[in-house]
Amino acid sequence: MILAQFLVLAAVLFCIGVYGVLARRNGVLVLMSVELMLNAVNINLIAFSAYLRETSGQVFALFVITIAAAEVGVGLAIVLLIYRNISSPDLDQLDQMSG
Amino acid sequence: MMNFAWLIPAIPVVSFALILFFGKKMPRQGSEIGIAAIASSFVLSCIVTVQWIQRVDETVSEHGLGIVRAIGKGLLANSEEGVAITPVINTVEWFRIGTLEVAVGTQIDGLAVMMLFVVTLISLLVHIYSTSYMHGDVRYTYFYAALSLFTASMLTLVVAPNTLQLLVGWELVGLCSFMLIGHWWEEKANTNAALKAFLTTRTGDIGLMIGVIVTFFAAGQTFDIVQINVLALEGHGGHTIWMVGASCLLVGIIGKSGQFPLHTWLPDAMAGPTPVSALIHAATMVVAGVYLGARMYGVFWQGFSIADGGVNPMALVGGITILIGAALAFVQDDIKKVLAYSTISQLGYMVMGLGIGAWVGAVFHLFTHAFFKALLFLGAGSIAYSGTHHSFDMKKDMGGLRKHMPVTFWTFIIGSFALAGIFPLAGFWSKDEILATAGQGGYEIFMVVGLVGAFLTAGYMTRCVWLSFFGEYRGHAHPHESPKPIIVPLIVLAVFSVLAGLANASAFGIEKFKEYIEPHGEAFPEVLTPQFDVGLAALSFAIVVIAIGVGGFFWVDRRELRALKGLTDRSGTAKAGHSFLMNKYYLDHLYERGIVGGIKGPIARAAYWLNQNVIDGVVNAAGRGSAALGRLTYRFVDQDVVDKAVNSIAQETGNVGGLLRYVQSGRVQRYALMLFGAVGVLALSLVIFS
Amino acid sequence: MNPGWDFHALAPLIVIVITIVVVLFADFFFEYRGRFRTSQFATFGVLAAMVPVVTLAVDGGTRVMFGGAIVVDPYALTMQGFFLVATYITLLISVDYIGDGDYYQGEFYVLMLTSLLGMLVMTTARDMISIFVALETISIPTFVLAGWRKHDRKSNEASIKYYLIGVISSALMLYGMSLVFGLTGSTLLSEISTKVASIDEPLLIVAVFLTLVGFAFKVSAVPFHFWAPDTYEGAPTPVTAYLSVASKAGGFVALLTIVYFGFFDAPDTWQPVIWVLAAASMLLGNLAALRQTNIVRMLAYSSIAQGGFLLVPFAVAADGGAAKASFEAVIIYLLIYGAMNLGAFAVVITLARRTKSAEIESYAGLGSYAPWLALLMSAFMFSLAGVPPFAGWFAKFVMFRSVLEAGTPAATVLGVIAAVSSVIAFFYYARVAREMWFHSVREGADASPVQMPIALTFAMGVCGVIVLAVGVYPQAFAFLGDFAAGG
Amino acid sequence: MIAQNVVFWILAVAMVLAAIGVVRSNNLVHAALYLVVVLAGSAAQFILLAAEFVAWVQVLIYIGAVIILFLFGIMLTRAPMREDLALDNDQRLAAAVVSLFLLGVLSTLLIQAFGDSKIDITGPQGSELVNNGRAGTLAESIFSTYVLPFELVSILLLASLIGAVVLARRD
Amino acid sequence: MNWFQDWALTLSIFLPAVGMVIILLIPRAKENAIKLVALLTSLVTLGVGIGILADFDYSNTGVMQFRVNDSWIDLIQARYHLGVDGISLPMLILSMLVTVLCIVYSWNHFPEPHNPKGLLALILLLEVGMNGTFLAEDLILFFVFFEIVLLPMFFMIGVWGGPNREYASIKFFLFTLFGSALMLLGFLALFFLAGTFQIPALTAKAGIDIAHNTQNLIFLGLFLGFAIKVPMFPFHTWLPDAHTEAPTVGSVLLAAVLLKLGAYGFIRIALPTLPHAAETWAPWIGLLAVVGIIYGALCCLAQTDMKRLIAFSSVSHMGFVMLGIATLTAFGINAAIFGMVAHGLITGMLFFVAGSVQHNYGTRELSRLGGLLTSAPKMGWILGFCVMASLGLPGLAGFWGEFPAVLSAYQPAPGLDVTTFRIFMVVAAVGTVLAAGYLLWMYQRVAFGTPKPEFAEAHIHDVSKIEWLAWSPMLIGIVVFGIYPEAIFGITNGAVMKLYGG
Repeated sequence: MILAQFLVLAAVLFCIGVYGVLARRNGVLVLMSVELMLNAVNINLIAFSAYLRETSGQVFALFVITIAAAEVGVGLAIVLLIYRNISSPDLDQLDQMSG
Repeated sequence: MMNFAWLIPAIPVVSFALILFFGKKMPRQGSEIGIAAIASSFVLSCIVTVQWIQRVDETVSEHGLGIVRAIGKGLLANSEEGVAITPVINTVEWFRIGTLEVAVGTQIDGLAVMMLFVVTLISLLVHIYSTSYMHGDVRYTYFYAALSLFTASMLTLVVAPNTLQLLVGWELVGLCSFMLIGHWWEEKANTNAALKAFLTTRTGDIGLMIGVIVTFFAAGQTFDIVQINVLALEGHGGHTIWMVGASCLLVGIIGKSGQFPLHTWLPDAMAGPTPVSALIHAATMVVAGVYLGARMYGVFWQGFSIADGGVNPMALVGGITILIGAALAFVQDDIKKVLAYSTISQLGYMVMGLGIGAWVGAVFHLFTHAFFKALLFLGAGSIAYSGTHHSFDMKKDMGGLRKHMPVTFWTFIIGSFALAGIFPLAGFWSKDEILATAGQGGYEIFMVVGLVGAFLTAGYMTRCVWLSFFGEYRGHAHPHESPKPIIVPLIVLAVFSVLAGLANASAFGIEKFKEYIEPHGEAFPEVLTPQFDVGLAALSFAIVVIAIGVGGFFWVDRRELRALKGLTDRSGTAKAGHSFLMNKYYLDHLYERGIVGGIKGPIARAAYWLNQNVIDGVVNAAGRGSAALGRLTYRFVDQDVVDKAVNSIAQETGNVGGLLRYVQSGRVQRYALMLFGAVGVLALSLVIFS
Repeated sequence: MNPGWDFHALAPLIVIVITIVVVLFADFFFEYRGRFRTSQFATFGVLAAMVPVVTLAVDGGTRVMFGGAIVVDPYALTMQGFFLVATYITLLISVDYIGDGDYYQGEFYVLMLTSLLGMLVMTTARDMISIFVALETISIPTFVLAGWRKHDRKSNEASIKYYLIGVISSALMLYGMSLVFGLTGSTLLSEISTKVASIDEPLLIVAVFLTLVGFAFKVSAVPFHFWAPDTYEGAPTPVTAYLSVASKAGGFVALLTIVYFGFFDAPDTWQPVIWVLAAASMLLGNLAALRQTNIVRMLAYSSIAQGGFLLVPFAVAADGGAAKASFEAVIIYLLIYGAMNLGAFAVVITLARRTKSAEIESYAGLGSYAPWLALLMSAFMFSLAGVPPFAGWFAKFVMFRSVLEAGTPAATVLGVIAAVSSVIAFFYYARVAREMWFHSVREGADASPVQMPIALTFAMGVCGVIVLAVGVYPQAFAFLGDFAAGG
Repeated sequence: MIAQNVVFWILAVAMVLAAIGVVRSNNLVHAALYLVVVLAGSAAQFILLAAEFVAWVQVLIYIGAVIILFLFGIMLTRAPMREDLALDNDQRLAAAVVSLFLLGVLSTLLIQAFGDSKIDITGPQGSELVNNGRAGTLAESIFSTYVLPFELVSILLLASLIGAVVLARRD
Repeated sequence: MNWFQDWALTLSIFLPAVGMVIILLIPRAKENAIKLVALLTSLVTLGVGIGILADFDYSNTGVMQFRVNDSWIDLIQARYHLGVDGISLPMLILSMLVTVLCIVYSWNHFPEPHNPKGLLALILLLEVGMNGTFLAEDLILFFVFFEIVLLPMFFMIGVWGGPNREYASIKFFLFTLFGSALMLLGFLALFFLAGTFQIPALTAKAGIDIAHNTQNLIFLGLFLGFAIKVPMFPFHTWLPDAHTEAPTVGSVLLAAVLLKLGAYGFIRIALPTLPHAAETWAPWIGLLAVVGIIYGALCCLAQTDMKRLIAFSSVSHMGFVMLGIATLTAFGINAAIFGMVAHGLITGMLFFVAGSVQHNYGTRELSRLGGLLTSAPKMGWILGFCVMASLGLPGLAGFWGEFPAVLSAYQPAPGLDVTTFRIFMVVAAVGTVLAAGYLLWMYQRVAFGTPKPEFAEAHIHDVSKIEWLAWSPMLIGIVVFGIYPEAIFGITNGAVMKLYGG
């Protein structure tokens, strides 16, 4: 296996995540897209870890996974909060402040 | 006493302060302080004068030249064993800049004592005169304060041992002139005149200022007048720089002494009280320019190569001024204006005199002119005070005053004769001295100018005297003789007008003026001492007499005939008489269009027109023009360009701030889009550009 | 297995952790009315944490732990001190705000202290994983805090914007970090620094760039600033103050650490990025601030611009002999910025309690009815503008000093941009002062004296004193900068 | 080696397709399920790279917890469990351009940098690799070098929990 | 007097600050207490100044006396370094004196909105900055004091100014801020190239280690900073606005002291530390100076507002000061310092009178004024006196700033083009006539004539006791320095010779 195939896969997932973050209006879906991006990072880390034979990459990935969980938790709470207030999970309705 | 000469200007300074602060509380509102102070200064001046004469005598006799002196003829200056009679200079350090020490003090020499005498004497007389003339004036006290300040300033100028002190005095007399011209400042015309006087002279002062600077550096960084003169005569540093210096100083003279083309302020300055006109604008301040010329004669001598003859700027300016001043005097109806133009013309004599090397003549003329011109002005004031109810219009409000005001009349006649140059009055001798020098020093053309000037002078004075004192009274007041404070100064001045000329009556071999006043030494050039020329004297005398005759004939006859004509009209027209009258009228026309008319009519009018519209116009337009230029500069440069540039920068930054707000749309995913876009672009460009 | 625990070195962290636990439990046990005590515990804990910081500083030296992943050195201590004080002042200005509104109190302090904990760790972290975790620990609680006014739609909006931009920034950062790890083979900065110079891959540039993105977000550098104005405006004002000072400083500390201890020897990778960020932040921040009518929003842009000024020393750090000067400049600037910005927010909060408005116009005539408040606010504004005798001048001064110390053309251009921007900045700072002093009270506005709660007054006073004292005697902070830079 | 490559490519294609499904699906629940596919694929890739422990953590935390969270989120926001055409906003095109651009830049650079780097998972090196992926090795690393962030994460998780509760709580 | 030697300068800077703090602590309602504290503070400060005058060693005016040199900001090697020599002494005393007089004048002339506490506190703060700038011997210290001056003036204009006050205050601040930003860059560059912020050390080095082009660049920065403050054409546009809008005491302080900070900066810092660059730039400074003389005068002629006219006259007058400086000769610099003092007294007085005129008439429109000599003769005379002094009448102080400056342009320092400077000299001399023109023209319209009908019935207060108290020291100063210029030259000359004697 060559390293680059993992890296490119990760890049593709990352960029799909980017697309999702940009193009999805539903808050939950945006969060899912973010997870795609973070997952890409993990693939990178593990691939490099294998390539370099260096454990710290995997440790890093573990931390990323954990913190991603925390982020999602908070993120969903925020989406839920917004939903409570405006009865919609759509992000583009939130433009009260600008300028 | 000469070491304490500083007291002479100091006393009027004290007097000024006293009058300013306590004048109003004094029984005579401060005038007594002024008179007392000036009187003391006068006495001190006399003492100094006497001491100076003694000093000259002693110096000369010490060198055993007493006998030679008796013969006179300037042997002292030319003598191999020439004795330098050094001026008495007393100075204290004034201030120090860099390595330069500037002193302040007094320089007493012939020229200074002469000026001290003249200034204090005339000032004293004017003080006395004014107690009556200005009686009851709204600003009587202030008037005396200003007179004191003026006298102090003028004396400071006169005794100045260096150009800086001279400059100080020079400007201060200008200030006093301004204050006194604008004495009745409620009237716009008066304040305009005051402004004009100040600004015009100050324009000339640019020249003086630069001249002082140039001579300062030309003489190796010194303001010391003696040293400047010495180095100038040596031609230290080359001729050119002295020429520049002299030219600049000449501009100063032109401004202060009312020379062409900056003379226009002087007639306007007549808006001030008449005693002021007599003191400042006839006898003393306006001659400051001439005094400067005489004081820094070495500079002019070197700068204009006066010894070479021909034409030089100084003589030229003086010559032109003689003619235009005299011509303009013909068409004035205001007696003070006549005298003002006359003053201009006479100052022209002095400047021309300096320009042609007639130092003694010029200074002597300054001396004599001070008396008779002051006399004439005070006479005019006397007329206005007692004869015309404060009018100076000869045609409307005067005529026939000789019967009502005999003392005024006779003194005025003496003054006029002295001015015209009737032998043996003062003006004759001084004018003759200048003309003789011109003739003998290679300046023949200026001699002719001088003679023409003499002719014109006599002419306009005849007209002036005639219109004022002869014929019928045309005014609406009750003319009577003036009170004593006015009369006495007139008489004193008349006496001086008669006798002053004898101080240097070269025809009689009296050359006191040359002996005591002319400096001797390395600071002074070897000026030509003219031989008394009987022919020239006779010629000039003749010209004067003819002028008086012609003028007198014209005006006298005209008046008489007009009276006659009225008579015939009343008696019902006699034919024979009529043709005679007609003839007379032809003659009148002839005169009018010929000799007198030629002067009075086209030439004088043209000159006047030129004066009012071109020269004065230029002066006024310079004022208006700079105001207009100021407005333009302000509106278009300052407010539009400079200021707007600044403001528009501020505005533009504000607009950009608004533009940038579009980016901040408020939608989070738009933000994210821009964020990722920026990341992509930045990443790519970083890779490409590194 | 001895991981090298040094409890003295970790004492500040431990104190904060204990405080978190205490506050959490206190919140359970107190009745609603007694909840305000949680704030007292929190503030006390923060102050208590200062003690070990001081003792460590007095002790001196550098304590390396966990294989070099954690280092407690003067730099870390200085910044820990800063974070503690900044948080302390933020707590002071929060007390009345949180107490008056119907907000969760204990939780608020727990989150704030957690964030503080992240900052404290950040100062000591010398490893990408620790930095990442610390950064997230700073951020995640603040995502929640920004939405603390749960029923306020603006607050919700503030929270989600902050959260989303934050999360994608961390994703980008993590992606970058993964690449850095791949290229250098380590997450330890000390090891990275030995290798970066020899790596000649364009990918490294992108890797470093992406790594910096996360910090750029945190310091709201343009173009990663979009969240800041909206979030600042919508979030509870004390939280905004916290975000604009402590949280932002956390980003700068991360940046300092990673630049100085990691990538320093490969300046090509980070200098251009930071140059662009600095220039863009200064220009855009200042220009956008000109148009703001809301004071908080104006302060948001102002802090973006200030962030730009703070980035300037980074951008020139590797040029000439500017390394130390730049390091000092960042530290000193941060310290001063913290005091003046917190002060400004304290005044804003004090006034908002009264006017219920954050419009700059509502400040009209403040000078006539609350002169001291107006005086303080003016001092903070002019300090931010960099006008002596207020401390801001010295911050700008050290910034310019580093620029000139570098002396390269790029540095010079940046210096000129900084100079021009500071002049532009004066407009909007002065606008507040003008409104307060030059205008009279608006029709119908309440002009009775403003009520000043003790905590807020104390906070404002402390900031004011610092701003003035440091302005007059800058050595007070210059000393700290020098200390942090290693003497 | 070939076998592993085949597995990789199969997984990769599935992951990419599923990822596209996440961002293109018109059904929220489907999107969540697609995400499960991606995450599970990743776990498989991890195993392929001998990162055994991480793979299990991935499965446990991501699939076991995060996806559940998402599903709860979907339910709580009362999202329709069916096709919803309004799930995308109006900047799809721009989003696509930006993400493709980013992909282009990244993949070019990645291939340029690591185009010929091989991951050797056979032989002695392979066993080292496998060892590295073991929980014990990772634990050693975490509890020596990364103990402080580890402790910090625990507090962070607590704080996130508290924060999420405060926000999500109905009051 | 050792104690005094050590503390005099510190006291003269910080006493006003103490006074300000005390004022801030007094409740606003206790106006008399506030006024009293302000007056006492400024008087005590002036007392310290007089003490310095008395204790000053006049035989060594070139030596920095009363020196204080303590550490301040070690990190950047900036020191709390103060000293007074013959150049700074007159400026220091001027600043102290004018402050006292402004406070006296304010006694019953508080502008609207009525807030003596604020105004007096600002005046004292201003004094801190002014005194400090004149005493600082360290560039950074100088910079800080230079900047401290901005704030009080900004507020003075903005709070108590005329209708256009906001614009004027912002403009004032931005201009000077911009200038000082560049100046600071110059200072820093000097530091990096010469290694010190200490002015004496920099002066001693005279920039010898610095490449000529770099020197020129640094000088440009300093030049802009100082030139804006002076202000020289074309950086002057803030001045008319600031002056016109500022309250009377603000205008007076601005004219009397603040404008001097820039020129002082040239004399103290820019020229001695970078003599070679100064030589390169001197013709340009001279050019801008004479353009300013003429330009300011022309703008004066276009004014319809008395204060604005006086403001533009400052541009013109400071042109003479700058011309003197541009010659780089001892003569010119002496003249410049004298000019600064004279301009401070004279223009300060003019603004005082303009303020009182406005106080009385409620307008400064020249077209509406007239007959001041009739309505309030004393004030009219004082105005006339100041006009005369301002137009450079010998015997009054204005002359000694103007004439020697023009004179020095005839022969500038070696290395400067003589022809260029002689042209400047002539242009400057023409400027003196324009000065006479606009000033007399203003005087004619304000004082001469009869009062306009709208004010014919109005009761115009003549000079009040307070005004006499505030004005007479300045009037006396104008006369004394005019008659006895050695009073200034004697102090400055030694110091100037030391710096520019070569």
